[in-house]
Amino acid sequence: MTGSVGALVRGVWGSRSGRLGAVLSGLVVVAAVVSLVWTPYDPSRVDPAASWAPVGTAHWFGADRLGRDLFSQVLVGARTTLVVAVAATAIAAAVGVGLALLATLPPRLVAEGVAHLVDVLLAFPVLLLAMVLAAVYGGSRWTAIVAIGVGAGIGLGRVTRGEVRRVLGADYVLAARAAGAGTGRIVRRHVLPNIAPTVWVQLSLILGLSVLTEAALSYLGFGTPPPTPSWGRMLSELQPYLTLRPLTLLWPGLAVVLTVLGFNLLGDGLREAGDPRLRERPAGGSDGAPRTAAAATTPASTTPAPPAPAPMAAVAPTAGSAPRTRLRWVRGEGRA
Amino acid sequence: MLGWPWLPEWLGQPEWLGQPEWPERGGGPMAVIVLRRLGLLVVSLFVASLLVFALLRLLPGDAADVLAGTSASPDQVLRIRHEIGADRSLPAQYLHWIGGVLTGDFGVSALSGASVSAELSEKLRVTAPLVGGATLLALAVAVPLGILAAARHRRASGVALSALSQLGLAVPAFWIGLMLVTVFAVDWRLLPAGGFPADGWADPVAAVRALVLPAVTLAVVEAAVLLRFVRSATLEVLHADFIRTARSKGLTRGQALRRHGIRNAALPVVSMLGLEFATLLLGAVVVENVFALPGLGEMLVADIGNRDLVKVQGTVLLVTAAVLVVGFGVDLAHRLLDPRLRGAR
Amino acid sequence: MTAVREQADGGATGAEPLFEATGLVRSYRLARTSPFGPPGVRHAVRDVTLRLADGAALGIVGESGSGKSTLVRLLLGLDRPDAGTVRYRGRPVVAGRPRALRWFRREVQVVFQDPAASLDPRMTVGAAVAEPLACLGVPGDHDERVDEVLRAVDLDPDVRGRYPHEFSGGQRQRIAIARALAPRPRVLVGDEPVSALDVSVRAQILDLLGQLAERHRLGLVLVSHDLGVVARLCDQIAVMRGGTLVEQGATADVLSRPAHPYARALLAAVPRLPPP
Amino acid sequence: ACGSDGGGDADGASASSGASASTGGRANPDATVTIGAVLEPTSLDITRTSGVAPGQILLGNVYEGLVKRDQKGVVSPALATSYKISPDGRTYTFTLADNAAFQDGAAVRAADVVSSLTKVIAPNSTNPHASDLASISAVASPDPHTVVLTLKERDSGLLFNLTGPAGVVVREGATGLDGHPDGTGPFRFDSWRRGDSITLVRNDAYRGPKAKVARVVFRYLTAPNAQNNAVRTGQVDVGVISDNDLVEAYRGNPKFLIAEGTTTDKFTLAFNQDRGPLADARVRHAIRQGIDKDGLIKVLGAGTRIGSPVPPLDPWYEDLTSIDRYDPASARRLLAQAGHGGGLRLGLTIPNIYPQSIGDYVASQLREIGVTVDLRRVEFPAWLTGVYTKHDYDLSIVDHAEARDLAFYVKPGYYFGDRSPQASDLAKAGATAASDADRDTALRALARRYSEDAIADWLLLGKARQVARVGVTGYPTDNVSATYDLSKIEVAKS
Amino acid sequence: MTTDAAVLEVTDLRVRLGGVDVVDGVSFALAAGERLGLIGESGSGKSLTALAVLGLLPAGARVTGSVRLQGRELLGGSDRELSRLRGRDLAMIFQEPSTALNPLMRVGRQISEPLRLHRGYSRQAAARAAVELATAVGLPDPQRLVRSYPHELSGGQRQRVCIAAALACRPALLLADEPTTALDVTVQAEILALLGRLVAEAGTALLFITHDLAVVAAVTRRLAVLRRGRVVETGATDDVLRAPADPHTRALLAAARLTQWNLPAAGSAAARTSP
Ligand SMILES: Nc1ncnc2c1ncn2[C@@H]1O[C@H](COP(=O)(O)OP(=O)(O)OP(=O)(O)O)[C@@H](O)[C@H]1O
Ligand SMILES: Nc1ncnc2c1ncn2[C@@H]1O[C@H](COP(=O)(O)OP(=O)(O)OP(=O)(O)O)[C@@H](O)[C@H]1O
Ligand SMILES: [Mg+2]
Ligand SMILES: [Mg+2]
Repeated sequence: MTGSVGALVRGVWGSRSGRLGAVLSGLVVVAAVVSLVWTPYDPSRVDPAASWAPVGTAHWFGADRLGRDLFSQVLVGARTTLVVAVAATAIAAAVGVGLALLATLPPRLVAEGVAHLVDVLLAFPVLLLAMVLAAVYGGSRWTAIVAIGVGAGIGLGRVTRGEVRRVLGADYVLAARAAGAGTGRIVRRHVLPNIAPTVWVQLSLILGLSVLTEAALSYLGFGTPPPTPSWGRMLSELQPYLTLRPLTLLWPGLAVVLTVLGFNLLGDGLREAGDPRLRERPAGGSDGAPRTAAAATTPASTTPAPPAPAPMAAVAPTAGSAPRTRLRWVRGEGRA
Repeated sequence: MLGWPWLPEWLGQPEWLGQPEWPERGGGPMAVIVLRRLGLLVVSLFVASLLVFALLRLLPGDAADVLAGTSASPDQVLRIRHEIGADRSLPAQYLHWIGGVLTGDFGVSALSGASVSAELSEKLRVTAPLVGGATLLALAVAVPLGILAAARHRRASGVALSALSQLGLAVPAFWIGLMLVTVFAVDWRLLPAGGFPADGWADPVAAVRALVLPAVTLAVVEAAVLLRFVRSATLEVLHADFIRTARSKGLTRGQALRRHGIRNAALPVVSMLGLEFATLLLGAVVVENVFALPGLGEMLVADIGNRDLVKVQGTVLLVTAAVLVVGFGVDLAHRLLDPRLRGAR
Repeated sequence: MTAVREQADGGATGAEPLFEATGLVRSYRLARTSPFGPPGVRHAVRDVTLRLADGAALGIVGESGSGKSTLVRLLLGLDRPDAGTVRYRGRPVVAGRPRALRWFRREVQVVFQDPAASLDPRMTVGAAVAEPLACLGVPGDHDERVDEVLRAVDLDPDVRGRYPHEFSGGQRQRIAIARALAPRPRVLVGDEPVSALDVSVRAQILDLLGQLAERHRLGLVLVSHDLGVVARLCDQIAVMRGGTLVEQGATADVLSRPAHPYARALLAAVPRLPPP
Repeated sequence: ACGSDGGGDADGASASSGASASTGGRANPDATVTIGAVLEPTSLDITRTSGVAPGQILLGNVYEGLVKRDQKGVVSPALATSYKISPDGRTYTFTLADNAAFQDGAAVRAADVVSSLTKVIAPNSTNPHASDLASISAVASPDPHTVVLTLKERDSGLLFNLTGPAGVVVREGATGLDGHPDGTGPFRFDSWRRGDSITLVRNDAYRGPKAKVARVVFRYLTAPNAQNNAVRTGQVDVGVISDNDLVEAYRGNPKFLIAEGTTTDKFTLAFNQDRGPLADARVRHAIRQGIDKDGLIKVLGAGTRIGSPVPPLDPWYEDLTSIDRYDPASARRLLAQAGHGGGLRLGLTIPNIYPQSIGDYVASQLREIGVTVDLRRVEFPAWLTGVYTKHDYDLSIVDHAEARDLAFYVKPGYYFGDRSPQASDLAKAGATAASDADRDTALRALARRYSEDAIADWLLLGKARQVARVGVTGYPTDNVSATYDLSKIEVAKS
Repeated sequence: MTTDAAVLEVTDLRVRLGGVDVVDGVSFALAAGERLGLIGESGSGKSLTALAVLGLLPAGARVTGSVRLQGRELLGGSDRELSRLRGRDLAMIFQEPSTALNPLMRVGRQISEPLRLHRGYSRQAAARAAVELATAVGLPDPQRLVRSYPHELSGGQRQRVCIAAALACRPALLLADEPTTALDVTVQAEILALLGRLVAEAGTALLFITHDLAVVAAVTRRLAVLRRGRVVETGATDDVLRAPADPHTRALLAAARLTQWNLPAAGSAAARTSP
């Protein structure tokens, strides 16, 4: 895995969307870090004299009705957003991968039960969980994090389940079993590394989703509570003044949009850099591009073959060349 | 949004749709498939009902507190609690509720004593057209544009469409709603800013006008998701071997796409739609709150606030059931569209 | 089993058999054909009995879907037969906990068809080759052994840190073979080990397998749909069709005087080069 | 016909008040008026539902009691044409109007009144307002036109309380009051689209002056934004807009009128005196002195400073704002004296139905005097259970919206916690006072007691602000959240 | 070779993909009814040559040179012009029959699609023609089979469907790109026989691509050996296979012979097991 992380980073940076995504996400991180050491004002300090202060040198982004500095709020909001997004994503990763493993590994009865449970949970409104958690534990950042994390984790579990299943069905897992590997080793050494690219892509998208969901929860009053500044809450507090003071809403709105865009683009970059399909069929060598075996894909039976992958031979690259470009732009998003 | 717009494109393919890896076991004649899926649906609904019930019992405070307010005495609260049945044991409450649900009776609201079924059906008259309309709108926009974006993926127009859909995914739905209200309702006075006619669908024009902006709001985000999906499904198909075969027979690029591509590309999109349905319903909650629409979502938020648990249970079960049933329908549609899953023999 | 030729040659039946499979049956459940009828069944392997003497080479040929891979999985204890037993040196081989089969795995190793698929793309060559050593708790210096087997398959030990995708198909199959050799097995099972390879590479790999078998006195079980491949390496041959062995015997006998009509058809269908 | 009867007098600050204007005789009797409201009732069964929301729509419009009150709190006869109070103040004799009828046509009989009131005071009553009438021991009707209430003891607040939801007269044996409120007032209940609106129509058989519009729709718009948009786009004729900035945007707009009035919405910062640092009066005083109420009113843009739970309209009002005046230095000193010089950490629980800015403001102010506040926004039911019932809190902010609720605070087990016996005595004296003057004296002293004991801090008294389309007149402007008198609303012919 | 009667004349064909000339100056010609084998190792440019002739190179490919079909230049023609020729005057069979067919369309329609497109057949006429064509390629129970979906057929049957569709309009030129690589030997033998028969009947010129020398020997009289995008050797099949001139061809041939079991030559194994 370690060897491919560098390649992944290079790959992300190499793709246009990946680079833009990395820059935008980087900006958020910088804002969050800066807010730890410096903000122009205490973001939650009320100053009646500065109520609705205009954009200017005193308040770069202006001030809200209570006279709180919007720039400071946006800056600290980046931190809140990152904490919520990262923590929720971490929970999602644990829940998702855990569920995916449970739903695929034996015993089969448990696996099928979990698989179905995931399907039911997928139909279950996350919002309800958020509201219940907020009601039970008092709307705190953590209730939003847990709700988003669990909700997204279920979705991730669904997606990852397929991936895990693909890996478990791969020949190299069979080979590992023939080599004497137990379930634990197969999960650690084969499954996790091989689902990682997909999971990373998903997680980067979940990052963006968490930001949006936090905003929506805050809008409904179940999100990050005061006094912690959060973009979602800023939006919901400021939205009555949309027509009166549109500029004040611009900042948190822009922050949300750019952040989500950044995370999503990062996901696209990750996908381009580590497309699961590309990854599985890497460049063939000069002395024998792998052919999809005659026998393997054409059973004489009437097996309804699931859409078989494109035959390799037709697009096998020359020795040592980069991965085939054809599949690249088939899967890649936003490529020219 | 509060759903899964990040579902990867390949999730639409049947092998990812919760079927056993060996196709034979998931196949069989339609009747078998339908029966098996129906059985699964019933189990799922039962599990969902248990989940809803259990989750809601975690809530602090109950409807008796709300009914009693601040001026009632403690023993009055106890009396009220008894009157609405909130002091019965949990299994008894569950059985009472689920027993009613099985006969189509979702119980009565603890607060108002009104029939939950009646209210649900009334709210559905707002939410169902909203979600349905948004879906149609999103499809109407996303399908042609997605195909266009795929067909022109190397040209500026295709890239622009992709970028636009990226942007659509990044903007909070309620924000879009607020913008639309400001422009179309407040500034231009073209459409109502919110609410629904007091007499419901008695005046269809008024009702439709009330739903236009909310549906558009919901559709914008959905269209962004779908566009990406349609685009990659189409791209995928465009490079499928059978398209090359079709072109080797003399079909032009457009003909090949129309005759062979679209149906194949539709498969993952249909599955996607099913999975997106949950997202749409959740989006509806937010949008209904933005537009003060008396729909299911708006009611859900209010009911949780009031601890009207019987109503919340009913609503959530209905929503979950809707998602599951749509998933069921999509699965069947998928099997109808795809002869490989029909198990003809 | 009616067409199975009585074993005249002592090669496979002599002394104590190393590998012995008796009455193997494996079927897969299929979808129901009617809502209330019983589910259908596909008999992938039905009543297969096989023996392999120490140091012998057995080839199994058959068309696609004839049950070759299923048979291999059963022989390797990677799948449980519905009926029948597999014994190795007299001890039963039963699929189950990996720990319980360690003794067996140290002696029997496998090479699969597609080296691109049977090597984990995210595992370095070194780790892949060392995997059986680690899993089976083989004593000794694993690093050294990895170098040794890589050299044995004509690869530079320096390749250890690289990933499978950096290699050609033939090289990858060498890596897979090196992995199989690492724990010093006595039997090597190959499930179509060369079908995924180009003609020129195919010959190299076959040569390599032949050499290794000879040098290490390896028993070979070679599954293929290509008669030529089997004919080159195996002294025993078994022809499989529809889950059963329709013909079995010494390679030379079967190839020169096929008894079963299917074996005859198979032989006739093979395209031939004009003689030089 | 001028709709004004004094009650609609506008607050002087407003440019003009809808209530005092008139359509000059060009009223449209077939008009529909849509009123934007905020808090939708959970049920229309007024005998079973707590809070002010059902009363806002139904009291005086659909239901009537024996007596009614105007916006200033002045009590006058309603279903009773007259009433007599015995000299000992323990017997109230009401004479019923003889032409009163329920909206389904049945005449109002004394038995209806008796059954209504008896249900409220019954020992197993589930009427959440039962305590309003707790002093009544018996209800009787010696003849079909007379109802006699016998009291356990003198109750100076009884008449006022009879004007509230506890005193409404419903038909004997009536059921399904949630779906079919059937009263005697000038409007009939028409329909309720839950989550959206409630529609009333004119009761043409009303015995008194008929309502001047055919239909009234209460449209519930919780988000300030939605309410504002509805007013701006004419979806509602009269809307409640409390946000200052939004109201100001209408100023100078010839199409709209801003009506400002008083309320009994007392935003109260409660101290849990049963536990922790707030048991110490010095800490409570410090907190009161640490919050600049004028600043809060300034940033909110509206509100009145009060020094006790008594709004200026109540007869026993006294300006107590000088007690614990804003003085952060003194506040810090007091905290230091109480041993919290190194800082103090307190939880503040607020139901999430109130504007966030209030909590933010208080937290920000308290931080300046060294009190760190952990804000907890909860749903109202969770507040009821956690704070109100279980007393699990340090600080809490709630809007005590009920009118004349001074005596509530001495109820045993009230969530404020421990208080002086003096206060109970004063409350009792006020309730059983023989004359209004005695009552006022006692209650005035009680309010001062509360404030001096710092049992709570009164952040502000809310202001009622409505924006109405020009052409709609006669809507009430004061106390609009507890009752909303529709009888004088009229709409000019367009 | 370049006679006026040539059906196909490829001159100095170059295909540039990703900065590499993957086809690097290939020239050959095919007379009517002639069969030419194109062999070479994997990646030598066989498929791209065929696709270049067909005008269906992957996007991004730059192609130069000349491809003349019955004297008509194909390179540089518009998609619309080429569409009129594809399926009518030249057709192609691909390697992987399992993915070459549209999984959602009944095979009958896929067989008769060229007829409807180029010959304007009505729906009914096309349906009848599909059954005839299915019969011609030896599909069992053609009436029922044309109503099946591709997944219901075996690999060999699918390839027969592809052949039927390709030959529907009796094209002057058929390009077959490893049409049997994905099939079992027994099935391969049948398909090769079928292909040979049909091409002969229709008088179609055949460009047969394979990497299997034995197969090419069975099908063609003349062959061209491709390596790294260049033709390294051409000639009569028998001559080339018997006495290859090019060292690369020789190596290829040697490798192929290794797995030829010209009896009784299974000697190596026997030798090994002897003690
Ligand atoms: N779409 C593509 N993009 C980039 N390079 C390609 C593409 N298709 C083929 N190539 C390259 O062109 C060269 C020739 O490929 P081609 O498919 O013609 O080989 P081939 O001889 O048919 O091989 P095989 O026997 O494996 O089918 C190869 O090196 C391959 O990598
Ligand atoms: N997991 C499974 N579930 C159901 N049927 C299966 C399964 N695995 C194999 N089969 C079926 O069993 C039969 C034998 O399969 P097997 O893979 O053993 O054949 P094979 O001889 O190895 O073929 P090939 O040459 O294609 O590899 C086939 O008909 C196949 O479709
Ligand atoms: Mg196999
Ligand atoms: Mg090729």
